[in-house]
Amino acid sequence: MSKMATLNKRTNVELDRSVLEHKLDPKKFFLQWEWLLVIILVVILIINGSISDYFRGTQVLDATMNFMDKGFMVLAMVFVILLGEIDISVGSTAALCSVIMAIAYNAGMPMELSMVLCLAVGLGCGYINGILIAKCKELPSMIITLATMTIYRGIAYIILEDQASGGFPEWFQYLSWGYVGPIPFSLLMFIILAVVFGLLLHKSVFGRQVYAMGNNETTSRYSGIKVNRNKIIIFTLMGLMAGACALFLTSRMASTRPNVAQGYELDVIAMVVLGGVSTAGGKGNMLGAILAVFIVGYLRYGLGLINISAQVMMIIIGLLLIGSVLASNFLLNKPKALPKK
Amino acid sequence: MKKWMTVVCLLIVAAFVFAACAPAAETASQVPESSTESGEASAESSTEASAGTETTGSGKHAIVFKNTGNPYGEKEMEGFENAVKEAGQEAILRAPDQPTAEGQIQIIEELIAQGVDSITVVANDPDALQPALTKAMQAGIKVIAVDSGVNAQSRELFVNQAGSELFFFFKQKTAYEMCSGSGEFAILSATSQATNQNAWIEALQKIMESDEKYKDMELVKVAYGDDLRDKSVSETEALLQSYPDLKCIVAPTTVGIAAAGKVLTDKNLGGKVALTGLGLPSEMAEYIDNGVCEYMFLWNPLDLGYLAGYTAMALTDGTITGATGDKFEAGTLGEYTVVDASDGGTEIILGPPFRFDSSNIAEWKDVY
Amino acid sequence: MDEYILELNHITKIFPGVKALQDVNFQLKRGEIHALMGENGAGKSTFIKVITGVHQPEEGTMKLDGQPVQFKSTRDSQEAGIVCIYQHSTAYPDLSVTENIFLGHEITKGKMKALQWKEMHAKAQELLDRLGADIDSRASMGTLSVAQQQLVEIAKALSSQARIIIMDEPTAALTKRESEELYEYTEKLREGGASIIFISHRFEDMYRLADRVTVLRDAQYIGTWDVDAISNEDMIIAMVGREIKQLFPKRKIEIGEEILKVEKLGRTGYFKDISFDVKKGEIVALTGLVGAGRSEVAETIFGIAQPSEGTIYVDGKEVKVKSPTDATCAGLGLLPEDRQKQALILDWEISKNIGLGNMDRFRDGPWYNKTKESKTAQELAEKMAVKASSIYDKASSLSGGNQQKVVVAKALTSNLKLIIMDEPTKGVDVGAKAAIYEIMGELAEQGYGILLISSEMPEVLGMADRIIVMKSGRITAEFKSEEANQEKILEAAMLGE
Amino acid sequence: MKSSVNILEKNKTKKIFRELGLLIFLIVLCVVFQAINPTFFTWENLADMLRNTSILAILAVGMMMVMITGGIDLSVGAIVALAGMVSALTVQYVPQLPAVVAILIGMGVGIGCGAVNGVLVAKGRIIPIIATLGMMNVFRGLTYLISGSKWVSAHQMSDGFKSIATSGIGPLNTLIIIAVVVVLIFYYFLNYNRTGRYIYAVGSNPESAVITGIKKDRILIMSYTLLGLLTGLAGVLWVAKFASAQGDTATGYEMNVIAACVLGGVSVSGGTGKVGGLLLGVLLLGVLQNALPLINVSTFWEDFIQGIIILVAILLNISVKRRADKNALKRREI
Repeated sequence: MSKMATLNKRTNVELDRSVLEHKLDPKKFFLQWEWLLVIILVVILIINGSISDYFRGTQVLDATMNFMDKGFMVLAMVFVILLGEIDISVGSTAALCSVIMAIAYNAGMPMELSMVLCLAVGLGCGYINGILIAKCKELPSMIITLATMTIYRGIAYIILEDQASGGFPEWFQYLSWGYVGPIPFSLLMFIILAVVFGLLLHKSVFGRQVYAMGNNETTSRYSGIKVNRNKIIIFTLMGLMAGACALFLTSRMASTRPNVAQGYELDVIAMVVLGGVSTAGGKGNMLGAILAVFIVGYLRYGLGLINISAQVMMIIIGLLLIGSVLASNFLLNKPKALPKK
Repeated sequence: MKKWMTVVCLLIVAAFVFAACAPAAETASQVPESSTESGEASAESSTEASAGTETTGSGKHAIVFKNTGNPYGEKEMEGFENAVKEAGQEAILRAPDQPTAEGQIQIIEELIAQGVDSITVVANDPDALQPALTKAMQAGIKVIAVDSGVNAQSRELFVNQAGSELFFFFKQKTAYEMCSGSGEFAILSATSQATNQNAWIEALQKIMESDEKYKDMELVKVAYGDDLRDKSVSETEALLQSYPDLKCIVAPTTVGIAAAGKVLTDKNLGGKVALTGLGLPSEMAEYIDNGVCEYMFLWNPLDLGYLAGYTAMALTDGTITGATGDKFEAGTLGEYTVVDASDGGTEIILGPPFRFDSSNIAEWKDVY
Repeated sequence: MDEYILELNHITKIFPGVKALQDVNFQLKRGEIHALMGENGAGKSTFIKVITGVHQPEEGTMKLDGQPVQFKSTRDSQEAGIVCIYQHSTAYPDLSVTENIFLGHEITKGKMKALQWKEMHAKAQELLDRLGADIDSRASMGTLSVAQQQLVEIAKALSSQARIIIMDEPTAALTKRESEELYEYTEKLREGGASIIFISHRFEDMYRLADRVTVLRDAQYIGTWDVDAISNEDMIIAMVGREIKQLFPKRKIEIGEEILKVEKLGRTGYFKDISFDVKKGEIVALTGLVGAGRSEVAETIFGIAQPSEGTIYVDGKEVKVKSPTDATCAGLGLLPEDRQKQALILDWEISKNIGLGNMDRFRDGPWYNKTKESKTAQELAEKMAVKASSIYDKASSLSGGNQQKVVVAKALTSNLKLIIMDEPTKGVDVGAKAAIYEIMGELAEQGYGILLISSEMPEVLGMADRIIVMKSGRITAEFKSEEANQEKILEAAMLGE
Repeated sequence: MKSSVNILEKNKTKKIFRELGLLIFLIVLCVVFQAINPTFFTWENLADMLRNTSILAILAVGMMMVMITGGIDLSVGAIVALAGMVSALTVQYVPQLPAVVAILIGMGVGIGCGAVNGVLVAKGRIIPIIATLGMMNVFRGLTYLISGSKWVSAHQMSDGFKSIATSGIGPLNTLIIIAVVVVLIFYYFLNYNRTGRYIYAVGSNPESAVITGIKKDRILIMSYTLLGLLTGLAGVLWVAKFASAQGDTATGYEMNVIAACVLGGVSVSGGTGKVGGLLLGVLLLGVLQNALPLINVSTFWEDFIQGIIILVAILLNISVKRRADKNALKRREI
């Protein structure tokens, strides 16, 4: 126990002690964004089930295989956006990881090592982003990652030009096509990682620091939080998850090209925002983002089952994003008077 | 103001929920004219699905094109649909919004879940679809590749627009004629998206080395226009700047040839630099009429899709198994035979591409 | 012609759940400087917003030149010749000084209403010169100091030829000397024919400038007096509603051994050759004009910025402070100058803010122990007598004084030896000031060393054991509290070598 | 206040350096290109380059305006496609339509799209990047829907329509002229018009803008609508230039536009951005796009080179700024 000030107790203390025990306000509890998301998700599942005879049993689980790769990136993107930053280079990072893994494997590296290399490349890309963002405070992360986005994909193109590379061992497909019992392996991995990331964000000291930094970076620095170190860690983590996404995506396709994962960054950011994480930083949680992954994923899958054309699907997804943000702006939160500069 | 914003929000949310529900209601009523299936098929489909996928006969056949919004693809899908409809069966036409393998995989998964009888793909990548297509074949679904193929392991049959040798013969002779046997020529290609193009270019270079006839011709550059208009234009302009003696541009891509046609027209180079390749008649009509492009080629996508449709149905009902030597009747196109493909699988060859020039372009420009 | 240029009667303004103004009366005479006083939260800011048309009152009437008026927006009030210089700078940092001055009433020409930059630059320069301000009208606003920005705002008021100028705590961010200059400019404005409403909670401002004073308290109108006719004590009672017996509870404390010693500390461009020490139980004041480099010294000691030369010793041992974490480990704490931006997360509850002070203390392995945090926060908040319904109230809901108490509590979660307090009572009302001084005294009594950075003379003289004066980045004088007085300090701060 | 002189000096050098540095970089780049391929500095090539860059310039001017307010618009590529498609379809069905009307139709579509974005940002209080991301999908989807996934081809367009991009006055192509006119109008608007300056005010300090009596929401909506208008114009020009309207026209082009703005010194956090700097940024990208194929750089290196140049430019900029700040501090007397 540290030496604590033993100040005289003053008389006019009016702090309610009873709140220490329980502070669950039912009204507040149910007026949360997550509930709206849960309702949307349930509605989508019900509609999916009722309009299509094929949306039954294991199909519900199987469907997740189609969007889990983005899910991995969402987990880390929540941290990035909570900081009030953004990373639009993740799609390119995933492409670079995937291409380098394929090249390494075809150059004779064992598959296991190639997979590690894939994650390591992601880690490296993320680390470079992190360093640049931490060291160049004058520049918004949007600009820096815009540049690295072009560069990372550029490297992927230089390496593989217009070729495809693949020929991975049969077992590598297990990542995205295999099952553990009835549960797809990718879904299982996602759940495990989601729990880890959820705990990290909501229960750990690090998570608390992330929220503090997102709310007020100056205060955080003055309060002794290692702001730069944390930023670098988070962007590195983001890169690592882009690497993980590359693993699962490549496994799903059994071959790779420099143009894979194009536009993933926007999908991922959209999911995080739909999940109620504010791009101004400091507000939102992991659960919402995870729900949003399933909402967008199942919506797309459900629309696909009834053979809705891609054009209409784009419009529906766009309207969903805008409608939900509008709803969160006007139904749940009082609108902020003015955006923070 | 807050109040009406709330109302607007609610409306938007409601609209989106309806948007998600509405197609469900529509599929039953609207489908016949919405080009997805024939009249009674929708009723059949639900009963059939519950009966399982083993049922052959009047089944559901799906085609997955590279991406949406491509008129060539629309025609190919239309041809496919015509064939399937003729036989009174149900056709499903799908395409992802981006020309990526990821998008196609998801669609294939959805089709597997729907228990279709056959899937015909125009692949964005020859290998990337393998796991998805293998899964489909394991589920008893017949898999056919058309136009832009997949590797031999992930298909049962490839409907090829033309045997490669045939194509080179045509193209090579064309370039030869247009350069009158000597001089510089360049290729303006797309990039990786099209599986077939790189194979063509490679084999072309081989032929040029081996055949004496082409010794005076020089391939100066293979430029890549990424199938983007602006980039194709920049690349064409750079070709013209860098190689003032250029005699001919060969563009085996529909976007590239049209962009090059536009540049040559704007620069009044018609007659000085010849242009040929693969192009859509509708896109190229202008440049064939004004003489920039004397003639160019393309398969009839309607026929290609049509043949693919009959192939899919023949495979499903057991008329053919995909083995070499199998024969079947493809509607108005007549009889086709399955032959060995160069990659170890089997294929059906549509026939030589169609040659478009000023004499026939008028009748085709409004078709596709 | 009416005696009053502006008259407000029975103004009531209600925000959801709160009566922000209740039956407030106010009269402004032509050509007078009228002080509007009151503690923080008394309703002064809301009141001006009613005058300028940002808010519309639920009840009451407003008369301008004897004619009833209603302002729907700031534009209306501007057109009526009312201009407000706000407390928080409303400058546009990316725009030029000229543009800041003329925004809203630009000089235009012709049918196209083309902006006449040459003319505006010249006029702006003329205005600034008339004020005697050394500012280039083409410079961009963001490069100016706070005081300079305030001058630009005054120039702006001049340029719009306002009849009524409202100044919302213009001296809050200014040093003594700058305040003096401001008084002069204000007089100039009045000579130019404007009537001025001057909002402040500094008595000095009122005595120096105002003809009459109106006091608000708890959203209510208390009264209006001629400045000459009201005593200091009565004024305090009017503002606080109670008597404050002893503002500076100076205690006799045994001064112990040295905690912090700074030797030849320097940071390029900010300060040089700074040497001093702070002992156990001692309150050392570091004073001087704003911009003298005091806050920069504090930041450097606390590890926010790196020194270019010099050494820091804690308990006689040299320490390298590379970050605030290092500083906290060495036992140094800082209450930063800008509470809201540097010390608190306004959207967070009190408890979380207190926990922010020392997260490692509430660490269980990698996990954060919220129960432990709540307990500690409750304990500390009670000790600081934070006025709130519970420790789960948001920091943004607290008054300035209570926010400062939370900041102190936050610092106390760490194991500190010395606390640097940078302007701890800035923007805090009289009642809360006393409480903060009391806490300061108690902390010293318990053996903390305190480095107090302040521009407020009474505070420095009343609290400190030793007073160090800085000017332009150098120490110019050091006094024992007994031998110091206001004149000596000011001389050192303004003229010292 | 003694230090004010130094601060001013620093400010001036910094301002000059930014644009000068970019200009020098551009010149060096051109010299290098010329050395590798002498056809670079021919009238014909320069005219090609300017013509290809003019659409980017029009879009960049609009994007700059939105970025000055502190926003961003990701939907420009989709609006280019939608506006281009609508005007092309109109021309297809009404061939005798004058080209000017086609342009007006495109601009009208652009205004509509831009206004939707503006309302969502200003009234709906959605962060610009999210609002325009959502609308990007919607606009793109609409383009496919209205065209029925078909293209409008050269032969379906009237000669008058196509001549928008091929005609010209003397050696100057109409596209270049339109771009120059647009840039001049907006230069005037942003510097010599009250409303134009309010855009800067809103971006520089939104709170005080409201206090000053500037109708912030209106300014925001206007900025997005003006960008929409320019985007609509660019859409028609795009379609006329390539004589083809496709559903996937200008996919991803928004990134080029934003990159041009960033290179031109427009800050993403709002408040700053000058037409002069912007033009240099646009030209730099235009030169790259034109010259890389000329000097035989493989297509596959283009992305990488473009990215590196953006990164180097922004890093150089801040390192220079930091050095200037440091020197200013050193000069300060203590």
